[in-house]
Amino acid sequence: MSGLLGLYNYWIVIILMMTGFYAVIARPNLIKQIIGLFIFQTSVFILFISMANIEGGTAPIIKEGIRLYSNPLPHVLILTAIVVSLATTALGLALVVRIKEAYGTINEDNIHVQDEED
Amino acid sequence: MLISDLPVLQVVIPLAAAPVCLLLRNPRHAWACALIASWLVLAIALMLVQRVHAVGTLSYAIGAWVAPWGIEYRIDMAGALMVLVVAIIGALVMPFARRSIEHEILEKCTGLFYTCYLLCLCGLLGMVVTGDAFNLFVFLEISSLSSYVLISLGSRRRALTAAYQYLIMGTIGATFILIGVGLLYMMTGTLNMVDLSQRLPEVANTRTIMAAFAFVTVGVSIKLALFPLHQWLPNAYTDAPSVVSAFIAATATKVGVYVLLRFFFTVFGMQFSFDAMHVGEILMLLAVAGILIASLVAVFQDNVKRMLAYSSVAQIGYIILGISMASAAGVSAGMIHLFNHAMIKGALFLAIGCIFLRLGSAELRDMHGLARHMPWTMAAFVAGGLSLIGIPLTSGFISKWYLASAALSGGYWPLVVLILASSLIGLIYMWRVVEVAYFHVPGTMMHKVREAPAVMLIPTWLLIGINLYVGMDASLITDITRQGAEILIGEALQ
Amino acid sequence: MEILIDTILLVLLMITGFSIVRMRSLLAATMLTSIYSLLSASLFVVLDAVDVALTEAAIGAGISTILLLATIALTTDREKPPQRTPMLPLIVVIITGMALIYGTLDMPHFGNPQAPVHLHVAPAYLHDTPGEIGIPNVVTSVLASYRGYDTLGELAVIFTAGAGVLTLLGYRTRGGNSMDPGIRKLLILRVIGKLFFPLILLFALYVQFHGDYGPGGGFQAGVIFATGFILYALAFGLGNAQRLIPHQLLRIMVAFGMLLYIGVGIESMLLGGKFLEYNVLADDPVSGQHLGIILIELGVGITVASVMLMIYYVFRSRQPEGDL
Amino acid sequence: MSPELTVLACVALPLLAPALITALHRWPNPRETATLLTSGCLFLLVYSLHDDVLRGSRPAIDLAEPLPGLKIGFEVEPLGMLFALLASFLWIVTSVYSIGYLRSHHEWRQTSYYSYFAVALGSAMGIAFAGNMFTLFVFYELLTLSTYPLVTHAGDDNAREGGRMYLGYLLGTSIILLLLALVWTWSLTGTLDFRAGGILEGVVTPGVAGILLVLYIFGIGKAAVMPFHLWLPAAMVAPTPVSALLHAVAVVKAGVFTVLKVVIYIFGIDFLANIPVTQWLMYVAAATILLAAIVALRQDNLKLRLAWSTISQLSYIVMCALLVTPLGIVGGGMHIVMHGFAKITLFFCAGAILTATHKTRISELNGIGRHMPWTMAAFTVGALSMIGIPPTAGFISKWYILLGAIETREAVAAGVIIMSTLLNAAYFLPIVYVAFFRTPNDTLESMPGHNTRDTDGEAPPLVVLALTVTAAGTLALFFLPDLPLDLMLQLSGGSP
Repeated sequence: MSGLLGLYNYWIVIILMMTGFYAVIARPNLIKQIIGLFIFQTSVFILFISMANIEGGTAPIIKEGIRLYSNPLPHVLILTAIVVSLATTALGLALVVRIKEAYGTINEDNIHVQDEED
Repeated sequence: MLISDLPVLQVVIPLAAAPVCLLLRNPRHAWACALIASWLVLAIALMLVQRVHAVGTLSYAIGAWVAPWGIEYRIDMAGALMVLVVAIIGALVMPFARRSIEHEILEKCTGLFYTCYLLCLCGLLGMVVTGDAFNLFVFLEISSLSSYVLISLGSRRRALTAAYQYLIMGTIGATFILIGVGLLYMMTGTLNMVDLSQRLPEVANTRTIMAAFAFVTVGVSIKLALFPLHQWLPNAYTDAPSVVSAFIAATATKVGVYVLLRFFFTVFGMQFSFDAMHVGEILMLLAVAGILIASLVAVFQDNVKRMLAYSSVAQIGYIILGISMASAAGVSAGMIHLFNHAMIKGALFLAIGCIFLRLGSAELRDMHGLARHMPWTMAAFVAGGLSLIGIPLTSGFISKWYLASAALSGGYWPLVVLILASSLIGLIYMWRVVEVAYFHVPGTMMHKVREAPAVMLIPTWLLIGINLYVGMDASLITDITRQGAEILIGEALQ
Repeated sequence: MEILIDTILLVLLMITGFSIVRMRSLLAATMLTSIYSLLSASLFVVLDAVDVALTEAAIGAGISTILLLATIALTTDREKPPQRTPMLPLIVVIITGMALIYGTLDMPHFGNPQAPVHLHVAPAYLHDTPGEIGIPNVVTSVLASYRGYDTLGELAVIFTAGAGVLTLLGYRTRGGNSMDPGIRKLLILRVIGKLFFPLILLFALYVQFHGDYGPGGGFQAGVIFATGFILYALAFGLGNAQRLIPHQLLRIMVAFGMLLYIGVGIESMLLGGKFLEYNVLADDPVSGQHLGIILIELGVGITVASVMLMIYYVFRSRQPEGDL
Repeated sequence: MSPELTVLACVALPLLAPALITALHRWPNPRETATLLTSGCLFLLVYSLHDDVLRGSRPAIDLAEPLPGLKIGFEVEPLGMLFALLASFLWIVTSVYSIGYLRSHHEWRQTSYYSYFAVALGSAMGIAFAGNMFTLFVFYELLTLSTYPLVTHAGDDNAREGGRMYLGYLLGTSIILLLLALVWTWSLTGTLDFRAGGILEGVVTPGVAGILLVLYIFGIGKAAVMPFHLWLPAAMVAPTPVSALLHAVAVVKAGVFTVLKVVIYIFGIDFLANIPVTQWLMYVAAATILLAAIVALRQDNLKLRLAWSTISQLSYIVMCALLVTPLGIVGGGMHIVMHGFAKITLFFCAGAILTATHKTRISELNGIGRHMPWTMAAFTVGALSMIGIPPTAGFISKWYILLGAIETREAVAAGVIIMSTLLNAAYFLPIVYVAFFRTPNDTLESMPGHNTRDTDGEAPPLVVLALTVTAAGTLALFFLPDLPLDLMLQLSGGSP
């Protein structure tokens, strides 16, 4: 591939990332924000995995007769990052549950209104 | 285990103590475990400072895999100072914590509290000493996740929203850092910071590296609450349990600043960061805006913790201001203030913790005449306040002096005036508390209020003691920061 | 061909992503999120990242979805329509996106073998793994040995999440003699549950110990293991699952896995090596590496499985009894 | 004790005294004895140094080095000696006065009052003996902070307002202007030591030196040069002994003392003479003298009139310093002492009147001289000294100031001195007049709370004793001005 065509993959990934990012910062619903975060992070993972890819390569499990492997390092990083993302999601959701119990709503705007009243 | 293993041990000890804490059923035992771990960390930190002083930068290859293939721990003078800051605060808040925590959070959460505290300590230390950009991200997440939990333990329901807000912003920040690190890796093929610094100049002119720089900077700036990315901070500090406010206020943002230093000077290099990307000018602008706006907002707060939180945003502005001058004097001044402010804010938040224990509130209106009932606590608060303002013989004065003289030698005239004038805003907001506590007639509820217990007063006063000591003889700290700054700048000039 | 699949998957991801943002029903959004995760897992397979794909599928599509569902059950599944369309987030997102796209302009092209990532550091892993570590799966060797410390950190993160969720939501024991009423009627689920439960556990064990040779390892195994138990809990009620693995045991296992991992590191220090230097664990460096990797993968598996299960227990135990 | 240790003891003794005072807080008599003892010892210690200093030795000692090149250290030189002698002597008198005053007012928090007073005196000693500008600055700030609780002693809203002004002005000017000047000086010269002939000559251009001088003069808020003078009237919410010692002597004199130190040892007289700004600043000081005197004329509250008079008199000293001639310096130094004695007498009298009659307004003082002859006699002595009429101390200092002005051919300065003398007379003599020659208002006897026990209407004996001593001192200094004069002459290095 030549020219800018070689980058289309990254561009789509960026659009995906921004979709998630938008949901995080624009949506008042807390669960939606967490989902947005999840999408944002998952899309970053795709960015990493895309860069690890090598044309004509194969999964980095050493076998006889194969010379070209994709880069294992980003895979390792993303394994870690996925777990981190899960940890964040779990904690975030636990907080959402508590907030719902304390405020009776998971809408950020309503929560702010209640906080103002305190 | 030898002395050479110290760099990794100081991170591993709290990390290993955390699961042990989880297993201990009795909250007292969990507390003891956390206490021992934090004091061990302090001992190691002191040894590390001494060793770095003696032999220079320490490098530790984890798993014996040499960098850039393995993960490297790297401690130079600046890093050693940061480790020391975190360790001192960690060691001093622990004795304080027992009474305060018994009072502020549910008993069944106590053991888990100490577990999370240890994880947070471990994460912060790991962030400081690591020489690997991705490992930084991992430890950043350990410290962040645990601090979300710690903050959420505050007694009011607002603590939950504060923690949640912090979680969202913190995760966005961390993801930005991850993107930045990814882009860096993409262009260089390495994650090790030293290796990165050697390989970056070749590709420094690419737009990818510029984007990477921007993302890392914004990401870290969220973590360190650089104005205007500080919105999470006031809520988090206000509603967290007192011990947590003290610990996080004194360490988390400081470590963030240190990470920023690392990226600017070690990884990207001064030339790229300041000459090509003009980050100095941007930071200076934001720092000035932060100092002025946050200080002014602090004046109008009725909750003392929130007031201190805004003051923190302003003080971070000072630190960043020093760094933005991009001179050895400026960076060194920034680091001095970093240390001093950690000690000041730690002490102030601990004093508020004492007050909270007895009053159950940190609202200004509840503190009428408090000084008569809690003279030692209020005296500590006043001493900390004087230091924050920058009265001579306190550490705050040393900071201001160095910042002002760095600004002078850099020719930034208006900044000198700003630095000095903004201390007066500090005077105004600190004095509001003093007037209420000393001049107002105590309310009827006040009769029952007694002085805080000694276990809480002593750590508070120890921190004040450090402030006063630095104010009397700053040579130790200025030596360390000068060396640290020289290494940072020197590396950048290579 | 690969490129075609790649493109199709990306387009599907985009469609899913947009739908999630627009969707008002949180339940539907959760389902779509799960699909999003599965789609990206497929994409990872196409991009030769099998380990990642396995993890993403198990964690993203599996556990995360379950947690989201549990949360929705505890809160609400309707998102209120926003009163306003905020401009600021849109501007922030556009600026961020533009910055990233600007950043891509000098990137090495997708799949380019001459990209720096393929020239520095990583080749050494591919080249040295057989000699130094002696296992074919390079991802495992990097994960468990070269960058074993990251993995310890990762374990600490998941441990933090477990401790954090436990702190936040607390744990409530319940009688548990009854099956959950909603599911008792679903005979099919019970039968399938009974059938699949041992199979899933078996598969988890396989993934755990085959990680050296094929895709897999402690994380994936732990998650799969936990999923098996979650399925069990769904089919036979939380109470029964808790009788099988009580909460206290989980708590101990969570700590044990962590301590096992750290213990390996400290043991290697005591034997005169560096932290996590497996070479010193046995007489021969390669078998030392083997031993070390097996042990730490075990630690990872135990902690991940128990944390996942614990988080599930905690979320579920928050639900009022009989309201499932 | 070696002179070096004595210097240290002079600073340390009053700073440590609060420990003793606090320990004795249950027993008022031993507590006051502790204060008296401390002040007595302090004076003896200070006095024991003066011989050495007159013989030209300069005992010095360094304590700490908070910043490289910036030491906390002391060195005694004639001007500091003079200031220390003044402050420590008047502390004894004020302590005596305080005991009488506080007890008859049944003031609360007497223990903390005496403690902070001691700390304030310690700070004043630190300022007097400071070996460099940094040390001076440290004690300067300590003085501000330690006097804050004294100013706000009453603890009510009024006190809080006054305290705010006090702290705001003093800390504000010192942090923004003075500290800036210090940092700047330090970054230019690398030192803040006091050196004969100054440290700035040859290092900075006259332009920069001019800016620095402005920063110093206005930064030293305690000297109360307009427009940074409003803290002083605000500080009058303090109990009278505080106003007397601190806001007639220790604090304000610390300010002008610092100005003199800066002029002599940081800039150097010769260098300063070549800076055009000096003259302009002198005019500002001159304007302050006149304006403050005019304002004083309009004050009905006695303490406020005294405060405005202090502002006016302080600027005398600043003006002297800025005449940049040895004679001016001598005049300035002398005026520190002379004005100190006179003004403290006047404040003591104001306090005595308050104690005996609960009156604070001049318009209420008709005929009071008949009830309080001692007090009003002392007041008269003080007033005459303020105007500069022989045989009072004020004449001596005014004489030197006038000589200095004439020597430098500063017609403006000379004119201002004469003008202000007239103004002084205009605002003090009427008080003396009404006190002695007006018939008392009939309300005086029936004032509620009026001290009927004391048939004379005099204040408590300790109060009267104190004000008599200072009044006598004011007279004595006219006849025996040798001690201060010798010190000042040694400083300026020659005979007048």
